[in-house]
Amino acid sequence: MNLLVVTLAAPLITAAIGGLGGPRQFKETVMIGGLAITFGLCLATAGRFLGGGVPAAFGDALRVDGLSALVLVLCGFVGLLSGTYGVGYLRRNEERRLVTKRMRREFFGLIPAYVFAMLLVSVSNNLGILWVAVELTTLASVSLVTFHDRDTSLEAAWKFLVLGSLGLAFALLGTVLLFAAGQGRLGEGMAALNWTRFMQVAPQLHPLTVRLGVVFALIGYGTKAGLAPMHTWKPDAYREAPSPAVALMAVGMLNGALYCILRIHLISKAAIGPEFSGGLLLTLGLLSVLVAVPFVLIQWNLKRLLAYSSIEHVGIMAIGVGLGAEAGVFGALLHMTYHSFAKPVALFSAGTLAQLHSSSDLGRIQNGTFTRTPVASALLVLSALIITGSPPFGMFFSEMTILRAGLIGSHATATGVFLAALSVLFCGFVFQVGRIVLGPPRDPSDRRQPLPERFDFGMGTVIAAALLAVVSSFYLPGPLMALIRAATAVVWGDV
Amino acid sequence: MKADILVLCAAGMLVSAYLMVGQRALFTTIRLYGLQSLLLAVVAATIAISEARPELWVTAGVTVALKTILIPWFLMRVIDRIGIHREIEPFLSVPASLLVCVGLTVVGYRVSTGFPEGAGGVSHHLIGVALSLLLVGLFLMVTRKKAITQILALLTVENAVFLVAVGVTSGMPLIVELGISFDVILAVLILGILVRRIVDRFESMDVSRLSTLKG
Amino acid sequence: MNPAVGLPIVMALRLATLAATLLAARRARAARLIAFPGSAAASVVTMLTAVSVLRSGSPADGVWFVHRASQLSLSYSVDGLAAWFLLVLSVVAVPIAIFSIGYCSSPHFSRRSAFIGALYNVLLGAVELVFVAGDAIAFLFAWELMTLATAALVATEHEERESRSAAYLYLVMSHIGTGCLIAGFLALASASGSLSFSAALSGAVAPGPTRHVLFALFFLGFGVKAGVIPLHIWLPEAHPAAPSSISALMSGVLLKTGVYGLMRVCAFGLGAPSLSWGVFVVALGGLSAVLGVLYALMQHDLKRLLAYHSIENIGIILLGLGAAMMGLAYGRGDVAAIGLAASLYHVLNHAVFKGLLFLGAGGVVMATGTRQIEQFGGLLRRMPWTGLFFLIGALAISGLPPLNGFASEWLTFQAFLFGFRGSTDSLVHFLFPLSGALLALTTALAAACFVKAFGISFLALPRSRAAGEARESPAVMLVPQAFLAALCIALGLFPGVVLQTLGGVTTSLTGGELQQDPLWGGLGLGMTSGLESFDHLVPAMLGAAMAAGLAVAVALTLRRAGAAVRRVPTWGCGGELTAGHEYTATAFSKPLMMIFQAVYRPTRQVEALAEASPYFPREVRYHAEIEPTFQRYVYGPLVDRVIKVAAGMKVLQAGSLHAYLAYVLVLVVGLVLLVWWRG
Amino acid sequence: MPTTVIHPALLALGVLLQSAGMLAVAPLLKVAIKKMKASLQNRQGPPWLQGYYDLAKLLRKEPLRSETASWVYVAGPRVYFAAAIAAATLVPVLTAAAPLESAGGILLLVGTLALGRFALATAALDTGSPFGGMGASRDMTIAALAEPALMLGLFTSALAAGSLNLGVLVRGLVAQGPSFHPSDLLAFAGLLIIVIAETGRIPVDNPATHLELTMIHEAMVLEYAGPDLALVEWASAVKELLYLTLLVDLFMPVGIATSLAPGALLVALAAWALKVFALAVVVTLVETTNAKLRLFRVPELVSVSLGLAFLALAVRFF
Repeated sequence: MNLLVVTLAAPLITAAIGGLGGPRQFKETVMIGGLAITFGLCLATAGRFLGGGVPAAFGDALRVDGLSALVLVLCGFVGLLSGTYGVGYLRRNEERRLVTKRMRREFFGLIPAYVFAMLLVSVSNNLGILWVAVELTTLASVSLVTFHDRDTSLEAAWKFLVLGSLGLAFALLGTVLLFAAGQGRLGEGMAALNWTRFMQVAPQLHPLTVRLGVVFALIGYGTKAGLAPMHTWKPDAYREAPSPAVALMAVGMLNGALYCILRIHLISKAAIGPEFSGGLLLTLGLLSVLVAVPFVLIQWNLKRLLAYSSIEHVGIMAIGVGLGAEAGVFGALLHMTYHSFAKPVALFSAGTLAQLHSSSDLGRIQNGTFTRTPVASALLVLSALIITGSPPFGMFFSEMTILRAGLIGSHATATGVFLAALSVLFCGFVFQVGRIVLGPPRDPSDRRQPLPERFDFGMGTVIAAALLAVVSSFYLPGPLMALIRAATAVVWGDV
Repeated sequence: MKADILVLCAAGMLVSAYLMVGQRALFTTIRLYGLQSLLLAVVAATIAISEARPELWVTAGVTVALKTILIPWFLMRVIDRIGIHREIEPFLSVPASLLVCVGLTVVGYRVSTGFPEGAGGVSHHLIGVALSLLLVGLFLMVTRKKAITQILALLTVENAVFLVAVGVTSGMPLIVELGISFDVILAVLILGILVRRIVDRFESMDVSRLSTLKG
Repeated sequence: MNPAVGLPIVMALRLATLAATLLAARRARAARLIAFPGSAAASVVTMLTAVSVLRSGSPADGVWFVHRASQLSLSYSVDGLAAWFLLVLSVVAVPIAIFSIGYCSSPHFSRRSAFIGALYNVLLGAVELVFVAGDAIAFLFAWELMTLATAALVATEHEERESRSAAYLYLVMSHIGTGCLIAGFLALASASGSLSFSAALSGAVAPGPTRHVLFALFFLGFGVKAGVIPLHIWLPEAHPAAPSSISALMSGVLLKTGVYGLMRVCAFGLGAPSLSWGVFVVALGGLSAVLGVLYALMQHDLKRLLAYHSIENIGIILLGLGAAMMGLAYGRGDVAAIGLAASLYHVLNHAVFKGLLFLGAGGVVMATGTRQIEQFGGLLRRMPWTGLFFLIGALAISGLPPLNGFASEWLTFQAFLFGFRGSTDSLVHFLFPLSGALLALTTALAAACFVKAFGISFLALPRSRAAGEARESPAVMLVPQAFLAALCIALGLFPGVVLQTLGGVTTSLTGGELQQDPLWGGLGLGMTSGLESFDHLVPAMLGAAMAAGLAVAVALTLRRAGAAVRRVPTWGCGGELTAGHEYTATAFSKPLMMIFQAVYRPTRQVEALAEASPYFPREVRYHAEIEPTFQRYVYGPLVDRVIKVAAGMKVLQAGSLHAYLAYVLVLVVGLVLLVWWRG
Repeated sequence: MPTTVIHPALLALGVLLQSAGMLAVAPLLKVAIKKMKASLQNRQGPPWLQGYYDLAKLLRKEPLRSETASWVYVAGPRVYFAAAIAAATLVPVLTAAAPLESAGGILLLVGTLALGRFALATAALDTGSPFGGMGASRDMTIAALAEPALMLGLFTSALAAGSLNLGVLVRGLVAQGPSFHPSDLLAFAGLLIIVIAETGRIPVDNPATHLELTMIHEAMVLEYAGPDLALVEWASAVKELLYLTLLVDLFMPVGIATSLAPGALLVALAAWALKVFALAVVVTLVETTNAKLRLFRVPELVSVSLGLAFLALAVRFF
């Protein structure tokens, strides 16, 4: 059987078994086992790609090149991480008897399904299948957003689905317009929509149709990535969904949407040169970083704070690509890798803290968590430092590379605004995290005491992930570096 | 001859969108959507005949089955279950909305002039209509407060996209076409379920009431 | 010990100590005994490295660590200037480390010893990296790490509100500064093509407005860290909040990283400094000096008083540096050499005597449990050694001969004198004497402030029970203070030795030859600006004359041996003299507050509590407040506006789905029109 | 060109001679001023040797020490005395060279006097009595205001001669010969005000009173008795003589000896005595014609002096 097909089949089977039923113990082992196998298969696929082969399936509809190999590995990694943490997360809720049968079925079914959709996005060469895969992720995450079935989660789900579907309609229109720009030169049948075919035919595409198609495609996939001004659904969805699902959305969906944006950007670059789509990406990226600033300064919820952080990070990646220098592209992809390592740690520690203090609202988590729940608070501070790009950790280097690319590419003002926003975001972040972590311990008479901290399975995963994030800042394994360089070659050089 | 039918159907779709903007009763809005989907099917059929593309017949069939019959039936059942038949006062008065729609149509059309003449000199008209339909659909989404109307506006936008897909490129690859239709239907089903849960929880379909998550 | 060998050893030692401290985190005593001696050992190695580079005069560079992922390499290059600052760091870091062993054993900090010990090592490592950084990325890496470590240390007692807000204010201001630095360095790197300092800071930057923008960016970035007015407001909050041994390190060394940056980049990195830069630095230096000491006079919290004095001394350092920059602008390398020598000398002196004063203050705060001078009194009897060392520190900071403060201020005056003589420009003829007068005023006010600080805290009757029962600090805290006090005296008496070591540094940076006429083998130094005569400073001569005078005085007042001096109660105008009759710190600085009202704009409340008739009040309460001008008129409105804008922007996410859809509609229409317009 | 290094032994002898001389003459100056004030008030004033009698009496008295005081109280007067003597050896008196001229020049002179003042003020605080605190606070305030004007005044002449070394300065003025520059008058007036402030004369401080409202220097030494008081009195006398000599050197260098020949020394002594006496007359006239200023009027006086000094600088160099 084709390796690629097996990689995609694994999460699907896990979802099917998980979703059906059976005792909790069995479901947990199936989920973690399935996702572990999936991650292993992703590594194997990437290994084969690095070994020179080009894994493909269904007549090149699914094809793995440098960029997709990198996104595949990162999504597989996040899938495994979210799965294992999810088990711990659910166990903790089970103890407090908050989990209904529906929740359990949805949880064990939808998370592997979501992983499947993400992997499908990262390997699809055919723009049609790409669109269908992104649609699947949206539908899979709707019920994850309504997991806790509160009033606000319904509202968040509605906004998520309406904005998501609208975005996808634009993405579809973009794909169709790109197809129309080929005016029949793309050939017949399924293969006509293959990205590789578009790249061969790119110079003959009709420029105006391509320009319009790129606009709609970037708005569409930008909505899924959370680029401003289409980002409004993200803070609401992140607050309502359970932390493991949020990690999947924050990293998997972000990487997947960025993958689509890069594919479209490459077609546009080949057809009408990088200025148009590069400029659009740069503008939307800057807008995203700037939009995140006021909401980080004044924020009432920990998970929404992390939502604005991922809006900021997708903005940074878009700026990196939009700056139109090789260092910028390399910085963006490196930033994506570090973000995939660091963001889950932040979300998991925030989730654990919220669970222990039974609320993720900054007002309700009385300050002084450091004294009552030291490990979770320490992890939150550590992850806050990582994702704000403080020096000893990797993101500092990737942001430096992007900034340097900005100045070489004579985008001085854009880089200046970007730098100012980064500084203010750091200050806002540190203030919000400092506000709840530091301070005198809550007086024992207050009845809302946080749960005692136990070193359970969930906490173990978070600590392991944190260790991994810290180590990755200094030492990235050889093959991963090769993947990043291959992806840069795809995005920057001609394929 | 073929060009006239295509332009006529496309214009018909745009007119149905305009009527939607002016309409207050939900049932009539759903019926207008059904009409719009029917015209889309006719466009698909005419191109199938003129371009001798047998797979377009499948597209036309699917459009009729799903979008003209299944979705309106499903939405009407949802409204019956809920029992709310009238649309409440939209943000913008009807004359003002229509003026904005005209403006959006002008924008859509201006952009389409640059497009290449497709088979039989039709495509730049079709793109112009499709873009206008898309912008009107989006405008409808912005101004209307009822959840069902927002779904219909979203479906109008989908119809505009399918109009481009069928009219300009004489058909996308069939499998992709089917996959996309299937996803759209799935989205509508989930939206419908969500509407019923929202109505159970909030006793009203007024989406503008859903604004507690701020900042 | 050349840097190629020395620096890796230092970093290895620091990492090993850090690891060991974290391992022993549970047992506070063990953690203390690992962390601080370990860091002291590492500082000794740094000192040896620095001395070897200073003596050999040959810079050494190499690569630390290549960040494989992003191919950004962190390299180091140790030249004269870096070696001098490394020397300053290690000379102060060793005594502070030993002092901390005692200081952290106090019940207040003992459970946090591991935290303070570990971060102390990280901080020192980061500062060492800053001084030896060879390229922009290594510099920014170490700079940011230093900021984070300092902020964490300031927030050690995070139960108190003010240490949290102090740490946060420090973090925000330093970070905005770092933002400017990143912009500046990257702009430099793109102008000169490479990130390494040797290329970027070789002055190859294109002339014209970009240079001035770069200078402004770098000055803002480094000025925040150096605590120059008006970027100083974090300093009087952060220093008192940190544990005293850390405040000593912050005042002694961390402010110097800002000065190092100003020297390395603003003064000698952007090509020949233009005249306006020099004038700007002198002006800000003078302003910081005078305002620093004026605000210090009004402080009654011992550590805040010392913090404001740090601002004053940074001002003096900048005066010397500004004179050097103006010298360079006129092409007078020798005047620049003297100015730079004066400011580098004062960098060392300030580190030593400020470190001594803060350690003394730490001992006093630990003994009495409060920082308010009004509560102290009579501590000299309870804590004789701390009192003596604090007095020596006070004499040094007030710039009184024969101690080290006087030597560097003498050199700064010489720089102004030679600068004045050397040029015919009317601006110099106006600015240099004015700066001289400002420096004189600052020194005199510093003397007044330290008479108050020492006199009110250590002399006469204790004003509170805590001061009455204070116990002398343990030996482990007194020995470092003794070492620093001895260093103050030695640096004061042997300026010639210091100037010889500085000769190499100043020549390499300013190109001007430091004509020296060392007198009596380093006991004295001679400076000239190339004119006829040498001006000499031989504090040892004055020391001898004073000793002779003292001998005469003691001889005159010698009684028959054995006759004990009669102890009589002090004259209390007939009544029995109590602590209440004593002059308070507020009263002592009242005349100066009245005279400098324009600067302080004081507000005062006087409450007379009287029962029978208003003319016979039982009790009068007096409370005076000076106006925090910078907070109220510069930073307050700025922060409020930022919050107001942020609150205003919040309406963007006001929950209405329709608004969100409208954003998308506007974007689509906009982009479609853009496509049509560009089509 | 590096100056010839004087042999340390010769240096020590010079220091001994000059300090002994200044110590001897100082009480005479104090009495001279008292006698002149008395004659202006149609009184006879104390006998010429009264200064020495007072010192002798005080030295024989029994020393007292306050219970609250520590060793700082004892060290204060002694350091004050030593500082005064050390400063005295920095200023050229009879010859155009001072024994310790190359020790640091004008800055060291100002620094040494400041050291003396610091010691006395700290010691005053040690007694714990409000008078000590008040005296110390006022004295340090006035000193803080006076120092910039003093520095600027001295700077003017130093900038003209190109060196802060008093010996070099005086030798330059002598070599230049008697010349008059308008800036000298301005600088002299400015410095005279500062000298009056530093030595605690009438417009700024009232040396002859114990009324707490008006005394500054006296308040600091209120607690001292016996030998300690003698040291303080003697030191302030030396300081006053030192200031007047400084004024003489900077502005009226005529008659100062340029060689060690006995004849030249005698002429120098006579010239120096005459000039100092003339200045004493000026000080006395100022003292008798003015009333004591309120403490918060003193800054205005000092700013006048600062203005004069700056004007002198401007006239000469701009």
